[in-house]
Amino acid sequence: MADNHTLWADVQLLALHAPELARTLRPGQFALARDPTTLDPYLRRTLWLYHIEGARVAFTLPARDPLVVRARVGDTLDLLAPLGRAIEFDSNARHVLLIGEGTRVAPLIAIAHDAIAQGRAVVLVTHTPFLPHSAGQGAWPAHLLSPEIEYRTGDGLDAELIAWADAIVASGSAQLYRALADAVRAARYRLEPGFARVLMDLPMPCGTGACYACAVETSRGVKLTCADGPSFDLIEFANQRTR
Amino acid sequence: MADNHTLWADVQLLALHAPELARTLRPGQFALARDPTTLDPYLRRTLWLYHIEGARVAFTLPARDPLVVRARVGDTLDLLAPLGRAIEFDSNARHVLLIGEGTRVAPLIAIAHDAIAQGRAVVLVTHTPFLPHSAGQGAWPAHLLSPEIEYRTGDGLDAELIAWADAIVASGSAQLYRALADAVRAARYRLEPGFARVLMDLPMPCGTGACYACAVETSRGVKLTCADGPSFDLIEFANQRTR
Amino acid sequence: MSIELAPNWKRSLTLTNPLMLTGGYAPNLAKVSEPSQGSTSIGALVTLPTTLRPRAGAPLPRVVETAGGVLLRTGAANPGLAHVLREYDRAWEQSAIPIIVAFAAQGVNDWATMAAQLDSTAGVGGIELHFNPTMDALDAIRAVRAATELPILAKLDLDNARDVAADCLAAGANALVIGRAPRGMRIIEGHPWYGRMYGPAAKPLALRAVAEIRDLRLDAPMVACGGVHSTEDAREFLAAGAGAVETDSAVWLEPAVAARIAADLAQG
Amino acid sequence: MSIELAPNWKRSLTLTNPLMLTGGYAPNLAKVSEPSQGSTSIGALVTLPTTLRPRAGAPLPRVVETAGGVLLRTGAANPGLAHVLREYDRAWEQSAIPIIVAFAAQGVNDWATMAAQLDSTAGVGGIELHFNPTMDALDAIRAVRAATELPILAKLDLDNARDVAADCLAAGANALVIGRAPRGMRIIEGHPWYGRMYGPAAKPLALRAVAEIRDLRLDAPMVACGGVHSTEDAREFLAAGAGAVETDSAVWLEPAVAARIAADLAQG
Ligand SMILES: Cc1cc2nc3c(=O)[nH]c(=O)nc-3n(C[C@H](O)[C@H](O)[C@H](O)COP(=O)(O)OP(=O)(O)OC[C@H]3O[C@@H](n4cnc5c(N)ncnc54)[C@H](O)[C@@H]3O)c2cc1C
Ligand SMILES: Cc1cc2nc3c(=O)[nH]c(=O)nc-3n(C[C@H](O)[C@H](O)[C@H](O)COP(=O)(O)OP(=O)(O)OC[C@H]3O[C@@H](n4cnc5c(N)ncnc54)[C@H](O)[C@@H]3O)c2cc1C
Ligand SMILES: Cc1cc2nc3c(=O)[nH]c(=O)nc-3n(C[C@H](O)[C@H](O)[C@H](O)COP(=O)(O)O)c2cc1C
Ligand SMILES: Cc1cc2nc3c(=O)[nH]c(=O)nc-3n(C[C@H](O)[C@H](O)[C@H](O)COP(=O)(O)O)c2cc1C
Ligand code: FES
Ligand code: FES
Repeated sequence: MADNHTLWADVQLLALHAPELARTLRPGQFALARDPTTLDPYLRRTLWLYHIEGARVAFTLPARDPLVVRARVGDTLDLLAPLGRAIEFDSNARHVLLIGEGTRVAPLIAIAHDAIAQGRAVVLVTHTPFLPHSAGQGAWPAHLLSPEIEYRTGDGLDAELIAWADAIVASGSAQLYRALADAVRAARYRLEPGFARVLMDLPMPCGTGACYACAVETSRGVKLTCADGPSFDLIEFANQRTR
Repeated sequence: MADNHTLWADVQLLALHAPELARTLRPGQFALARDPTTLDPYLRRTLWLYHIEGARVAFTLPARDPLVVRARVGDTLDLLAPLGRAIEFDSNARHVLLIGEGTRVAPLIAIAHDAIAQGRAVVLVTHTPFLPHSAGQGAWPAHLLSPEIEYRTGDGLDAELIAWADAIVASGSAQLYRALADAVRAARYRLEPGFARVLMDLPMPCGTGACYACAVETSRGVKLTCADGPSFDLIEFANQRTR
Repeated sequence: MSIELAPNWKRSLTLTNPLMLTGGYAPNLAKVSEPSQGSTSIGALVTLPTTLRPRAGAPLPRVVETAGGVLLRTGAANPGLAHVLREYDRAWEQSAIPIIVAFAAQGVNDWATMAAQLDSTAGVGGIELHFNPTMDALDAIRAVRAATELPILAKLDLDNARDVAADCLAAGANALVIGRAPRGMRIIEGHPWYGRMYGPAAKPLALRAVAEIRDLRLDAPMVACGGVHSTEDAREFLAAGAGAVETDSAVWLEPAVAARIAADLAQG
Repeated sequence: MSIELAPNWKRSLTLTNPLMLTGGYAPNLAKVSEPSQGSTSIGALVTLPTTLRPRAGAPLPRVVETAGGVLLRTGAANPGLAHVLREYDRAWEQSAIPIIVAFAAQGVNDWATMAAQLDSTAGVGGIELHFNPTMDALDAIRAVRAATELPILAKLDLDNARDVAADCLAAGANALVIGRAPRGMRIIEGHPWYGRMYGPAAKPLALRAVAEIRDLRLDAPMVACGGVHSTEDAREFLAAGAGAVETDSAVWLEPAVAARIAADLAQG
């Protein structure tokens, strides 16, 4: 472990020296981590890719998690990675809209950098209307973003933005995803397959498809967040109610 | 925590910066320690006083214990201390014999230094005959002892040594303690009250006399290792069988 | 805030705080007298399980650590009631909180003798009965009921609490304690070693039993215990239907924890 | 080393290693195919609990971490038997180890249908039945027994295993699995939430149940499970009277652990 500090609000940055992973991990994928010397906490933690620089891979996870409370620079973490499917944009998707809800914008930042490197125009929005004020969450601080990312705050569901986009990735609550499906339909008449992807942030005990604890019901059948996700086509959820 | 390394065999040295404790802790007493950030391990660990120098207090405990596997220099441990009764020698006890079995000699070393500082002649013996060879235990290495301590290995139950002694403290197995009682009777005709003390190394969950998990049956009734001990007069056990 | 553990009974057992501490005999144990944030105090002290005569306890080992807790078989090591009364007489008399004397499993006649002695002991507010499988719990409750008017708390095994709860109340218990820790086993040096499981690992099992008893809608207060280590844990048991909660092993880890939980609960 | 889980039965179920892995459907799951120290392999794969029709699973949350383990309520999320057979047909046929298909609780007719389908499925060596409290376990065993000659493992709840074990064998089960994880409860956002407890916290409870069944001296093999995370854990269950052990959540923490335990056990 090379770094462990709170990035903003309850988002912790954990940077690891992991040369192999730096070559193989792709935006949209994740790692499952544990401290090999203890059973407390019991489950592996989901680490979301945040940034890769050289042999150093930075992830985010919740800041009060026992894993980060005890992990210190110099420690060795036991990682399962890369897990899940990477976010791949259609080659003619020029305009990418990324919508993150409060701190859950974090996993989108690596996706933003990747899309920019591929020559796409990216707008990143922190959507805040659904957040409880009490949670102390708000818009992601702009100074944490590199200037290449076009950044807006307040409402990711703006009709003009949605009309502008060729592809959308969202990260947030079920409420956001439902509203996004409605907004896309309103702005573009229909929700096309492949147009919008949403990240699922569920506990993933095994990460390998063996435990089915991360199963989600989609319009294309039962899928596993760890193996088939962690991102899904919004259209798979758009015609059903969340539980 | 200022130091954490294996002293010898399975004996770990844990040194803490603890100015208050350095003033109050006396040889024969102990501390109960835990890492306040985790419930793994669940119980507090018994730390035996090894050495005090300035504000630095060194303790011993088993080397593979999860507490020491994870504790690192700079960490803060949560200590209950001082606990138990100190070893006090009679003012006219000139000759002090300390008998430790293998690695269990460790808690006697602080007692040895204290007795020497009080102007007593000290002989420290590592008793090894009862140790299983497989345990890889043997005599405590002489180079770990300061030269003021007169040190012998092999048999702490030597009749001449026992005859020489005005006071004995032993640290080891029930087998050693039984043999010691026999040896004292053989060498000195009777086992006088106050002549020999033995250290009990039992799990002490609470350390405060509340849980009774450390209760031992003595000829003077049920006593608590944490509150009445951790050392007991050998005569309290000499007329009964161990369970 | 005031919790009555013996409603409609000749002698009341009223707690001013839902947190009860178990273990030891001294109401002013170091752990209890920690700076108690204002004037808050725990609600009651439940003593170590006690027998009429002293007991040396079980052979070693008595404590085996497991994931999230310990298995413990103390063999009810205790100094015996006569010694306890001699030693803690004054402290109990002066105690601001009720002392509830826990009776470790033993012959019913011994229980009746103990109950009669405690009936007029100043400071003692109730009796908590710990059954073992070889005792007839209903007979035992009746015998203690005949010997004293002190409120009786029946501490039931999680395993069968649901089956016996109503009968225990009918036999004369004033309140239920849910419950005795679940029994577990380990192989130690080749032989089975049985002990009860204390600590947070047992909490979900105790919570389930508490909810099951609540669902019986019995007309009696329920005290809950099993792995309470924090204010959140205590609140979880209260939300599950308990009127008060006991804590024990938590104070091993952190002696001030009982006073802290009590203070938190007092603030609502 | 060879363990027979269906002695004196028409179809045998022989394991070459006492370690059984539960979860998933793929005999060559990443976790199983880890460098397996020589030619050692685990003894069998017990599938994820499966139903006749697909199930999406329980509402969120499904996993709640507790001290030393997790409470889990998956709601038997699974793709349904038809999908499983389509997807894993070839893999099971080619599997070097027997596949034991676990049946999640559901209607008895569905179980009989599934059993009949599996009777002739290549690679399937047995069926493990998971009852729930609303099912009549004996009826269910009889229905499955009538539908297939595959060896039947009855997986019993720790709570009542002792009471029903002999009857389950009489009804046609070939072996017992001790057992289903203990049920626990947590209050989640103000409401009771029930789940079963997996992980090392449950181990002492499972060990106790295993020893109690061993003491019944029934004439049938016993498979044990509950918190096996290391070779020492597996040996403890074998010493307590089990012929084989299952492990599941341990591979979440460390995917290679099943192969490592199997290799250790193979060395005796
Ligand atoms: C129509 C529809 C149907 C759906 N159906 C299902 C379904 O069947 N099953 C299902 O599981 N999901 C389903 N979802 C998705 C699901 O509702 C949510 O996406 C997801 O579970 C998040 O839930 P939540 O908002 O309740 O998050 P919360 O319960 O608020 O959880 C917060 C999560 O955020 C994490 N977190 C916080 N900050 C960070 C950070 N900086 N970095 C990383 N992680 C962080 C926390 O660890 C925690 O896991 C559905 C969604 C839709 C729109
Ligand atoms: C007649 C008689 C009666 C007795 N009756 C009782 C009784 O009723 N109840 C009772 O509890 N005891 C009793 N004892 C004492 C008891 O038998 C032993 O003193 C003590 O329990 C040690 O037991 P063991 O030899 O089995 O140690 P083991 O089981 O071998 O334990 C080894 C211990 O050593 C510790 N250890 C190892 N290295 C170190 C180190 N460097 N520093 C610190 N710790 C270390 C380990 O943590 C472990 O606790 C009695 C003794 C006698 C002689
Ligand atoms: C050392 C110790 C001894 C205990 N002895 C008993 C006992 O003999 N009978 C009993 O019913 N409960 C006993 N308990 C449990 C406590 O009385 C109480 O039920 C406790 O709060 C539940 O466990 P906890 O330690 O996880 O809080 C004991 C607990 C400890 C820690
Ligand atoms: C994700 C998961 C789901 C499980 N589902 C069931 C189940 O539905 N029924 C059951 O009897 N056991 C179930 N188990 C338990 C395993 O089949 C097996 O009994 C296990 O080895 C015991 O728990 P362990 O995870 O502590 O090893 C499940 C275990 C896990 C980890
Ligand atoms: S996390 Fe286990 S199947 Fe997805
Ligand atoms: S350790 Fe609890 S009474 Fe001694």
